[in-house]
Amino acid sequence: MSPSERRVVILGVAASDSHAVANHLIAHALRGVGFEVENLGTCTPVEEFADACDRHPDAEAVIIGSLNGHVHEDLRDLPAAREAGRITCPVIVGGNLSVGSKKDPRDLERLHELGVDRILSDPGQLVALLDELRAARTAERQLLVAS
Amino acid sequence: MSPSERRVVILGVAASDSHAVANHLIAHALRGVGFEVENLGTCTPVEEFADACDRHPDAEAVIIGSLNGHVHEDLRDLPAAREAGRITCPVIVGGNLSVGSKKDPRDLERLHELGVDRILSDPGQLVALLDELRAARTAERQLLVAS
Amino acid sequence: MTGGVTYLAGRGEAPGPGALPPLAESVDYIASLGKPTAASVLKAARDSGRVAIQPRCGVGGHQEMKALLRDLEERAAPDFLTLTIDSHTRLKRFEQALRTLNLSPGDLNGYPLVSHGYRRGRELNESVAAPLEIRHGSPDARILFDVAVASGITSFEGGGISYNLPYSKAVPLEESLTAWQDVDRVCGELAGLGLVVDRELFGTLTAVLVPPSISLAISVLEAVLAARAGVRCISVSYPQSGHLVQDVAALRAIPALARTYLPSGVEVHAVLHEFMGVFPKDRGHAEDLILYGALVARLGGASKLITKTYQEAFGIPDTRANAEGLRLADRANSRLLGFMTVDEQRVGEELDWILAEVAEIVEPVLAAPDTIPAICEAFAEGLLDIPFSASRYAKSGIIPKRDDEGAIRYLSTGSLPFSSRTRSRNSELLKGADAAGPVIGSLLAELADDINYFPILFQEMDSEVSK
Amino acid sequence: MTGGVTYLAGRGEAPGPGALPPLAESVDYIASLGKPTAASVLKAARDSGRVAIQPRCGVGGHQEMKALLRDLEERAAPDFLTLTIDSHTRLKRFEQALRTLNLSPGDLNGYPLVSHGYRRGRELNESVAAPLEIRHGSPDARILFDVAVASGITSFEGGGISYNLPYSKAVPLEESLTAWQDVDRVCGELAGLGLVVDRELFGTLTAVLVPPSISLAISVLEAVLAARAGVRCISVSYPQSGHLVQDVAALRAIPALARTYLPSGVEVHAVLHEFMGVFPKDRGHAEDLILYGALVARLGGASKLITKTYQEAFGIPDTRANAEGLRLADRANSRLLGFMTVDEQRVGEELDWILAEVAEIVEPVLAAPDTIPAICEAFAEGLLDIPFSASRYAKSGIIPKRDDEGAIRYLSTGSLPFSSRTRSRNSELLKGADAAGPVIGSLLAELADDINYFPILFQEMDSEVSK
Ligand code: B12
Ligand code: B12
Repeated sequence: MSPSERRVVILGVAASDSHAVANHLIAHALRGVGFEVENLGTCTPVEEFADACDRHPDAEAVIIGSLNGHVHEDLRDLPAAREAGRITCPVIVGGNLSVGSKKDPRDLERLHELGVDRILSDPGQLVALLDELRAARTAERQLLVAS
Repeated sequence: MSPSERRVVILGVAASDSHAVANHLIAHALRGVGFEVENLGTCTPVEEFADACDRHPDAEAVIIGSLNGHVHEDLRDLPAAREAGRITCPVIVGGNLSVGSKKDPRDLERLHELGVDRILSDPGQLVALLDELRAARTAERQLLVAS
Repeated sequence: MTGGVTYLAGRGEAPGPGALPPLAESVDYIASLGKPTAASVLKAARDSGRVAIQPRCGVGGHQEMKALLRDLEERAAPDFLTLTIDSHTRLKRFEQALRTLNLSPGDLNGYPLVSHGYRRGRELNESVAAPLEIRHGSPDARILFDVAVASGITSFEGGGISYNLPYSKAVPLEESLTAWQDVDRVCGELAGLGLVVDRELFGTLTAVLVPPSISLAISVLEAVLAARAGVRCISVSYPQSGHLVQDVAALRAIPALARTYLPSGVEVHAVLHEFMGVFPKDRGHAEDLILYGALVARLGGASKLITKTYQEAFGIPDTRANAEGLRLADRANSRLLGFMTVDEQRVGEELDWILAEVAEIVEPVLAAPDTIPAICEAFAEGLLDIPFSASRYAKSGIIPKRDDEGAIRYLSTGSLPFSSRTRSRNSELLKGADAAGPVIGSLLAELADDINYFPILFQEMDSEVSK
Repeated sequence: MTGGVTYLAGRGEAPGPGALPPLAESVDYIASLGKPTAASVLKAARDSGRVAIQPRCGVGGHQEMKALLRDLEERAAPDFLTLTIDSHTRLKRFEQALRTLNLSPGDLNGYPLVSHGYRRGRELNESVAAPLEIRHGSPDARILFDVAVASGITSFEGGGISYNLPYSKAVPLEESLTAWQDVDRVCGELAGLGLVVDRELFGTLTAVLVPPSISLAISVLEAVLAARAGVRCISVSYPQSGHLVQDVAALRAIPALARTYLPSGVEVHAVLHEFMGVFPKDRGHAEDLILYGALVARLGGASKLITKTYQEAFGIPDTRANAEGLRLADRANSRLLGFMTVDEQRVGEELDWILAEVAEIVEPVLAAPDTIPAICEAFAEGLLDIPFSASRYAKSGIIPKRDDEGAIRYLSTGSLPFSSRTRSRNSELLKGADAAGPVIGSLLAELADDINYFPILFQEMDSEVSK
């Protein structure tokens, strides 16, 4: 990232979830490579993410962690917020995304149905994903301009 | 038991079975209360029990231990030996009477079908059982005499 | 004089289905249950030198919860059983809890007791022989506590600090401390009625790299408040750090701290929480850690152990894994392990240091005329602190770090009111560990390594630092 | 020079289905299998400080046996797997084995390998990654050994004394010793072809109250004979007595004895058999004993451990119990248990005594010009002896007894050629134990108590003596 470039992301943990450690570390790591991180911390309802989007119209993504297994209920208001145009940037989710020790792929599908764009397991892949999403957006814009 | 009384039993462990400890202890204990014990020891086929009966026509019982789970196959020749009149006294069996950790009562029935008269789990009950069997035999004889 | 005894819920929102029975009725109900209270089981365990064993367990549906408790009792006969409460209920998100319960109870990460109501709580209680404890994480547990008492449950976990900072983002400490004072006061009143409720404090806090003196200091403050409110049986839980001498010393510090800071009429029990950080994934490794934790509990003289399972790294365990974790932990109670010893001299030294650090943290707070405001202020200034806070109301200015041997030390003591003697011992102990790499830049990697201590120790994962 | 290598069966009765392939073909087959030999797994375990883990397992049917091996490997990944042979086959009652196999395979207490034949043996071998060992109890194992080698199995248990006296009534020792010399000679020849077969000696003997010096002395004699016949890898197994110091010392005696009595080219491994006597019935108690045994193996430096299960007191275990026994025992290999120690001074003292007793027993026999006849004579005269012999060819004149601490001592040394120093130490150690009751009359009760040591220790059973 060039030093002049300003890249903003919104980070937080889902509404009923207070697992803080990964959130602390991800914020540190993103800041370490130059991102401006609006970290809403633990226990963040969709409403708060939407408010942060209002404050940061240039945010590249909303990054939500969820560990406690409640991600589906916690993101229940996401479709409404997207519908209302309050969250327009890509939504990335990561963590432990269902209750129980045996995971069912259906639970990830249900997240996509709620309007989650990308699901990641390794936070180490976040930067690459953000770069990819930005490249896609730039290309899309160029396409719009060209047409 | 009165000191003059002579009571004989035949003791042994089934043909494929070499578990010796209970056999040693049972022999000691029966001798301790005055029995004359013809102890054939471990690995004793039915044939050997029959031979011992020939030598001891006054034996009150043949007492067979089996621990290794093979009692049914090991007593396979018992019906023939009884048929042939070579083992006429009661046959008592004790130990671990089938293979596996979960026991099926059917396995005990199969022993009765082979001609086993009594099945005991606790060797401590042997003397009482021998007394009972003798009393029954005496009663039977008296009945025979009376009739 | 029992006129003062009322349900707390009367003071707050109305809970789930229907009103609660009079409190005296609940006390009678508990007496009629014919099962021992948690406090008496703890005492019996301590008297017999046994570590009582307890699982975490909680699922959303009622029948499923009943089956879970019964299965665990049948398969592993733990000394205590648990109702772990779902995280909506913890945060008083009762509406969400109820909705998920109705739509898809399997999506709940615990049992929503308030939504189910006290009658079902009693049914659960009656279905097993072991006393139940409520484990949750509620900054304001008053409603939950009411339903718990009405359910006849005699052990209740939490505290105004330890169930706030790790569990919520924006609840002011004063609010949670006051709410928990209410809970503790009712415990005092119940004690007056002859029912001693075991109040376990959550010394585990944020679970990851919590220095023992932080855990214990916060428990001391909560215990002092609880005892003042009338609580008569206090379980002080401590999260296994993974370092034998440190953990044994920390557990043995608990009775020593009780003698110093608590009135003598209060029963205090040491409780070990088996390793609460990142668990190894491989089943054998996880089981090694489970057994180790249980042995530490025995060596440290804990009255009780909260167990983990070999599925810890993956998610809420299934019943079988939970039962197997209990059975394995119970091996530490074996009569055949009397030969196990720990280096008493090193434990003694570590114990002295722990007591000194705790004293340096708590004594300024306890010296203030009013403890609750003093606690709030101290957190605001970083004089009290925890690492990795979930809440805004702690600074998380301290940086924990494992020393060469794996014991948790302070790399930065933040604003904790430590003596220079304490500070220099901590930096002494970390000298070796620091030498591993340049401090600048590698701090995050070192922290990650310390967090992933067991996966790295078991070679499931590479060290970040040595990459 | 491989001309001498032939199947032993050629010298005895013809085995089960069909003739065996040429021996060289079997050696090639083993090389082609691409799995490690038992000897190399043992060496790797010792080098890495790990105790290799092995179950006992054997069922009659072939498919059932394959499933058993695979399930055990999948669930517990032991370092070795076993084919435990049924007791008809052990006694060369092949007809009875075959009949039961055909009529009711579930009635067999092991896998009748000879009846199944070597092709099925190979199939079993190929179906799992761990090397297989044959465990049986055959005074004359030549036919079984042939089929085992043809099956590609690289570890074979037994010995001319240890697989005779506990396992049969009327086989003269000379016969079994000669038969086992044949087996060992073929092992020597196979070593010449590049295949080192692990030959485990059955130091467990009659399993109940076997004094360590009896177990070890008989293993020394068998090992000397085996080494002379060309065996290159010897596992000396020792049955856990239940007394920590005695067991650790006995295991550590094994390498010391190897240095004294065996040529240096022979690899010798210490193997612990988890407690082989009367097991407690309660699952938890049985598991305590299983874990304890495994810890003893680690502390004693054993290369391998043969495990028990919580169903031991009841009968041949099911697969799950067997796997759980393995998993539990494997916990003793935990990296987290490095802190466990044993009283080194007491172990050292006990070790010296064990070595002295063994020397007093074996040296007169080894001094004779011809070892096999010397052994037979010594048993006839009681100069060699075992307790509770199943065979007429040992006198069972010695009476073992537990001392106050539970260690197994000699109450009567029978005709063993012990020094007066040894004899008086044994009676010294038993003074306390004797004091418990008058010797006359109560001897049987005391013996019963010692046999039922663990059930009594776990309070599953009352002591006979104190009745
Ligand atoms: C420490 C811990 C706690 C601490 C948290 C303290 C705090 N405030 O942070 C305490 C003790 C308070 C706690 C509480 C609870 N916990 Co907790 N906890 C853990 C534990 C042991 C470690 C988590 C941790 O800090 N790991 C270290 C960090 C660095 O890693 P991580 O969080 O695992 O995240 C990794 C990935 O998931 C991913 N990731 C995480 N977030 C994100 C975000 C993005 C965008 C991306 C890309 C990736 C990503 O990257 C990380 C590194 O690989 C885990 C089990 C484990 N892993 O061993 C359970 C665990 C997460 N907890 C669990 C549960 C259920 C709870 C409770 C609900 C209690 C309960 N019912 O048992 C409460 C939750 C309260 C609430 N309201 O949410 C469950 C979740 C179950 C499930 N999904 O099925 C787990 C798995 C334990 C278990 N096996 O049951 N917990
Ligand atoms: C010691 C022992 C051995 C020693 C025996 C040494 C010897 N020569 O005596 C050795 C190691 C050699 C051995 C070998 C084998 N054993 Co073993 N052995 C045992 C063990 C551990 C203890 C037996 C013992 O001595 N107990 C002490 C005595 C005093 O008690 P007891 O024998 O249990 O008998 C009691 C009762 O059964 C009863 N009783 C016994 N006999 C009689 C007779 C009468 C008339 C009466 C009324 C009562 C009675 O009274 C006794 C006191 O309560 C048991 C398991 C256990 N119990 O913990 C297994 C066990 C008996 N063995 C077993 C087996 C299978 C074998 C083997 C076949 C090996 C294998 N496949 O695993 C070989 C058998 C070889 C053969 N040809 O028979 C199984 C039997 C399995 C089954 N029935 O399902 C057991 C139960 C182990 C197991 N769980 O798998 N064994």
